[in-house]
Amino acid sequence: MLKLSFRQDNGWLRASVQGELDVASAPVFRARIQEALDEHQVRRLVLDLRDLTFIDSSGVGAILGRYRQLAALRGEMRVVGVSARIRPVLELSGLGRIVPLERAQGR
Amino acid sequence: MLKLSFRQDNGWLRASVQGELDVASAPVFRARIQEALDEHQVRRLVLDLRDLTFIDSSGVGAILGRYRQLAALRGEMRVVGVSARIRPVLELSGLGRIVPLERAQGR
Amino acid sequence: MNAADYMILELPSREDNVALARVVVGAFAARLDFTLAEIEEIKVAVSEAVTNAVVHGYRESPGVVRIQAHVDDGRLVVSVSDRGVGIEDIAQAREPAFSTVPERMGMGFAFMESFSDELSVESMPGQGTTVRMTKRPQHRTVG
Amino acid sequence: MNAADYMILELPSREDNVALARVVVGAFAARLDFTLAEIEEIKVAVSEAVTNAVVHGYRESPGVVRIQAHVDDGRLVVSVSDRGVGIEDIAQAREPAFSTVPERMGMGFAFMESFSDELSVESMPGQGTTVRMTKRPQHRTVG
Ligand SMILES: Nc1ncnc2c1ncn2[C@@H]1O[C@H](COP(=O)(O)OP(=O)(O)O)[C@@H](O)[C@H]1O
Ligand SMILES: Nc1ncnc2c1ncn2[C@@H]1O[C@H](COP(=O)(O)OP(=O)(O)O)[C@@H](O)[C@H]1O
Repeated sequence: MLKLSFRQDNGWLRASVQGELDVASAPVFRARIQEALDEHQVRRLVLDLRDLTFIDSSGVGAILGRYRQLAALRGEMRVVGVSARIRPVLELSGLGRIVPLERAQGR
Repeated sequence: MLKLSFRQDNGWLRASVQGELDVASAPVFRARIQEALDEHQVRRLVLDLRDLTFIDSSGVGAILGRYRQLAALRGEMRVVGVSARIRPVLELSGLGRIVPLERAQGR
Repeated sequence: MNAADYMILELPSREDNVALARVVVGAFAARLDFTLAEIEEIKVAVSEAVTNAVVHGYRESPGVVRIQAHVDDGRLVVSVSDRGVGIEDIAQAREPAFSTVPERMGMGFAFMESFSDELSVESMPGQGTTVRMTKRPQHRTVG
Repeated sequence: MNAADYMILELPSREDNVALARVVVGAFAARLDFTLAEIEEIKVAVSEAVTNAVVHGYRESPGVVRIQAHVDDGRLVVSVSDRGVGIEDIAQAREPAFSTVPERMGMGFAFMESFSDELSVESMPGQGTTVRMTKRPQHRTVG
């Protein structure tokens, strides 16, 4: 359902999120990102949502949770690769007022 | 569910079949092919199944029906573009003993 | 022979059934003239309703989630029911950002409302909850 | 909270519901460790069973097709039931190439048998038919 892959890039951890982010996959999302932040010893996270095919309010909640956690540690978070498919949900959720949402090219 | 497109090629009518061929789409398959054979005034049919994503016994029955009809008119039928996805069903049905099944390249 | 167009799906209250429920209703909805974007909206709305049944309705003990869909005069009608704990104050529950679970966003009902034409919520504490949503394909003329 | 893993789908006997039924069972089956080729086989088997309920079971009057699936000891168990006309001679019906409808291939049961590990057919004339199929992911060790 959900696949995550990570790479470090100039002090930022880049997490590519593939699949569906909902109540069932949110705990996996949370745990895998925590692990990767610890392992790479960074507090800056880029979420690349290019290959995210579904998200609902449980999924947005999981993203917001990562934001809050990093903010508490004076870290930073960016969201990139927002496709037309998931944009309505992210916009409606108000996430865009907290974290800038950068679009996917040509989507 | 089912899309058909036709082109004439050296005395043969080539029908590209896209989507799913089952009990619901078989009548459409039958009617559209009949129309096209009449319109192009040919009795030689190539079925290109490259983009057929599903077939069951009702679908195989519809293909066999076209074969029988053409055979009765001393026409010919070929089946090409058989992908790994649908090959098990076509082989199990015995269609291959009646009409040669030509594979899709690299599938 | 053909009969009227509906579907009933019953699933146990498991989080991994939420995806199954939205896929099924999405596939059912595809027989109406919805755009892909509208089908996505339907999937999100169903996902919210089924998540609520699993997470809230059956927070105390597991049970069955019942998803019904039918076509009525060119509109899709979907209802999601549980026989779980029910909702004390429905008006409060429907307010955006209200949630009885701290880690949750409280946006479920707001999403259901935005992504459907009409939303109704029936609930009785101790009896369960039924959420009913309707949606009409937008580029279609009414009739 | 999590409960046992099953699904129940009820659909009216319409030919366009056959696709919906196989998609749903295919999505349910995906939680077991099946290969894509095995999922395709499951979809074909379900398609055959549901087609038979619609075409044969309810040839006289429409009715409800009930599709149940659950996981039992690592195997998928699917049953498809109708309350239609029933089958007089089950052994004969199961023979490859036997059909009571001239235009049909009579290969439905043969496909269900080939694409599942076990197939059982229960039927009573005037009462209806239930077909039950089981399938275990093949690259998995038993246990
Ligand atoms: N099916 C249900 N059974 C019991 N309570 C529910 C149900 N659906 C919603 N609620 C209540 O309504 C509140 C708001 O729901 P919602 O807007 O979906 O937000 P969230 O799920 O994020 O809490 C929930 O926190 C819960 O208290
Ligand atoms: N659900 C059913 N209800 C009544 N009769 C059935 C049912 N399923 C199968 N049959 C009978 O069994 C025969 C063989 O079925 P099958 O092997 O699927 O081939 P086909 O569907 O092509 O006829 C059918 O022709 C029909 O007479």
